[in-house]
Amino acid sequence: MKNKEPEQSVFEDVSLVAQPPDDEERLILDIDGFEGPLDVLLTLARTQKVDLKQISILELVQQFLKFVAEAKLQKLETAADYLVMAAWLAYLKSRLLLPEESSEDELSAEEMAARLTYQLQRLNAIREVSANLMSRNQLNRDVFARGMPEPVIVTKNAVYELSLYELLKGYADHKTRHAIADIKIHKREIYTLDQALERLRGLIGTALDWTDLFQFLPDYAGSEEMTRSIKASLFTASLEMAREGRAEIVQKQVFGPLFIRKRNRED
Amino acid sequence: MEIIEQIRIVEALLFASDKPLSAIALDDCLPEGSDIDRLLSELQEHYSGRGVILVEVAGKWMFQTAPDLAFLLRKEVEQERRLSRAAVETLAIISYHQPVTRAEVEEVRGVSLSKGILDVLMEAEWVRPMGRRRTPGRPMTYGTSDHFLVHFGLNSTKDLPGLAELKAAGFLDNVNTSRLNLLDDVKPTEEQPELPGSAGE
Amino acid sequence: MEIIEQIRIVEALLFASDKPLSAIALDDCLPEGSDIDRLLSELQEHYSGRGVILVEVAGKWMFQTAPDLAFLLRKEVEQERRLSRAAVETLAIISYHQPVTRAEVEEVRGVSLSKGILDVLMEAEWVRPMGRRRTPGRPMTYGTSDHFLVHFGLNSTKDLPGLAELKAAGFLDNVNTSRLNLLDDVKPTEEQPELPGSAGE
Repeated sequence: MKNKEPEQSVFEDVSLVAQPPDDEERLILDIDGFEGPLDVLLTLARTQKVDLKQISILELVQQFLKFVAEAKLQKLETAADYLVMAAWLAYLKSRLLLPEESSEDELSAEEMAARLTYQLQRLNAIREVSANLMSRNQLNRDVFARGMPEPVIVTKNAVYELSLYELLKGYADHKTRHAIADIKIHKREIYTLDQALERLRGLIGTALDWTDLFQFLPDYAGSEEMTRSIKASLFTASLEMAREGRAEIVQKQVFGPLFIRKRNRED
Repeated sequence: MEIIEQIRIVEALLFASDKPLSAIALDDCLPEGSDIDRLLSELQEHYSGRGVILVEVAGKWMFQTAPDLAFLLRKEVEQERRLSRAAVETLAIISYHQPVTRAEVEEVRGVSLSKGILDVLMEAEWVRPMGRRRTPGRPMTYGTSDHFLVHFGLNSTKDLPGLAELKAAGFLDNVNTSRLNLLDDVKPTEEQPELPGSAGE
Repeated sequence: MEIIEQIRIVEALLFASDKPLSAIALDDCLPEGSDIDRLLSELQEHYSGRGVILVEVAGKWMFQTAPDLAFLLRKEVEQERRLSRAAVETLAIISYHQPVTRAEVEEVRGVSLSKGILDVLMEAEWVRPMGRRRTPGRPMTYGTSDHFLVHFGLNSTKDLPGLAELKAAGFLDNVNTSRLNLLDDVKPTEEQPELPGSAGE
């Protein structure tokens, strides 16, 4: 993988401020210019070697801890990231320096160091490709589309939908509204008061006690219209018979059933 | 700089510009001593006969779709619309009673005909003027078009079902057809249209 | 219709548009049996070396000014707002690692992602949500849009510069989001985006 200097193009806001040479050959890094501890580590690693695979992790840890010690870590949330990294690196350093105890559960210090190197390399690689990406010809920066696109003019044509059925129905409806319609008045089926009186007089004698008036409905009542007529006539007939003193009527509650029984004249 | 390079520059500038550019504006982007008129004329020549041409409008230059391909940039979409009940009824009356005047349609319908209805029916190309009647005022008569027959799948207006058939088909419940003699109305005689195809009447 | 006529049509359609057009859309405007791929390749050939060239981006076709003339045209437009370094890096991680979660972007960069960065990339319509990952928490994943491809002149995300090298070096392997990477992640699987063609498209 090729290496590029990070100061190029998109990285112009990285502040790598070199101190005057007489004050040792060291770099003072301004924390505000960094995108987190990994960024600092990467920058520090670059000061060691161009090939990140060959950097000394121990030296890097030393550099980082020094950086954190000198940096003005004022913002707590920023500081936390750096301090966590510093603690982890200190731990890694101790592991690297002490004789390794074999452990099944943990990564070895070498593996941890390798993972850190991998992360630095990966970030470095992403930086390179992002620089390549941004240096591509960008639309409206380097290359341009037609400045005066010619729009497609859409004209809407009205299409009227009408079926033959709708046409004929329209005509028929018109005719229906304007024609003189024949109106047939059907003969209404009714049960006359006389019929009701006759039935009630005939049947009331057979009942021994109070009987629901509508028990006297004929079996052949037929249509609903006819049933209504029969009920109405039976009711009127019962009133007539009560008036004549031939029957007694009792209703125990509003809309309750009407009970009727024969009344023998006491004359 | 070679001529071809200069032409490329003019081509790119005109392509990317959001407005027509004058020869002077183009010349500003070219090296000293360029012959902008020659470049424009060579570029115009290069595009002649192509799908896009270089045109000079009001002293400025721009690319434009070749006129014979302008149709590509027009899209016609069909928008379905429904006819009002009044329009359907009017169309029905015209088709059964044609040729018929506006006043007759109004008389048959019992209401006056709003201006838009005949327009809509003519826009739909179902109704057409059929010449003036030889009566005072010489009113225009209307009838149905060939397009009407095609749309409704009829060979002729004689194929429209009569009232008896409509009744048999259940369209005319409660109507005593013996009292409807409108279909047997004697039709007034027509002149040939005085202005054939005089649409808009 | 002759080939030259068909080429003129394709040329006119592409020239009139400031957005890429698909071969299918172009084919719709051509007579039955036209060979759109051949027409496009002949048209591309005709424009090669000109000030305007035909390019294939995001699987579609468009005319663009030749890249070598950028120096000339750049001054015509205002220098666009520069993306921050964090935004550029985030865009790169999303485009190379997609579909990728916010946590993975943070892991690669080793720093948490400030709120505004994804917003800026989504507002530019370069980044779009790509559905949730089938892992605990169902985190949203992100990827790039067609607009991103068009902007950077890429035909597909497979054409990203250096993609093969990154892959070969193992830098595009699954990102372990447990900080300081002590364990390996199970290979994540993506769900289909919940809103196909949603924001950013």
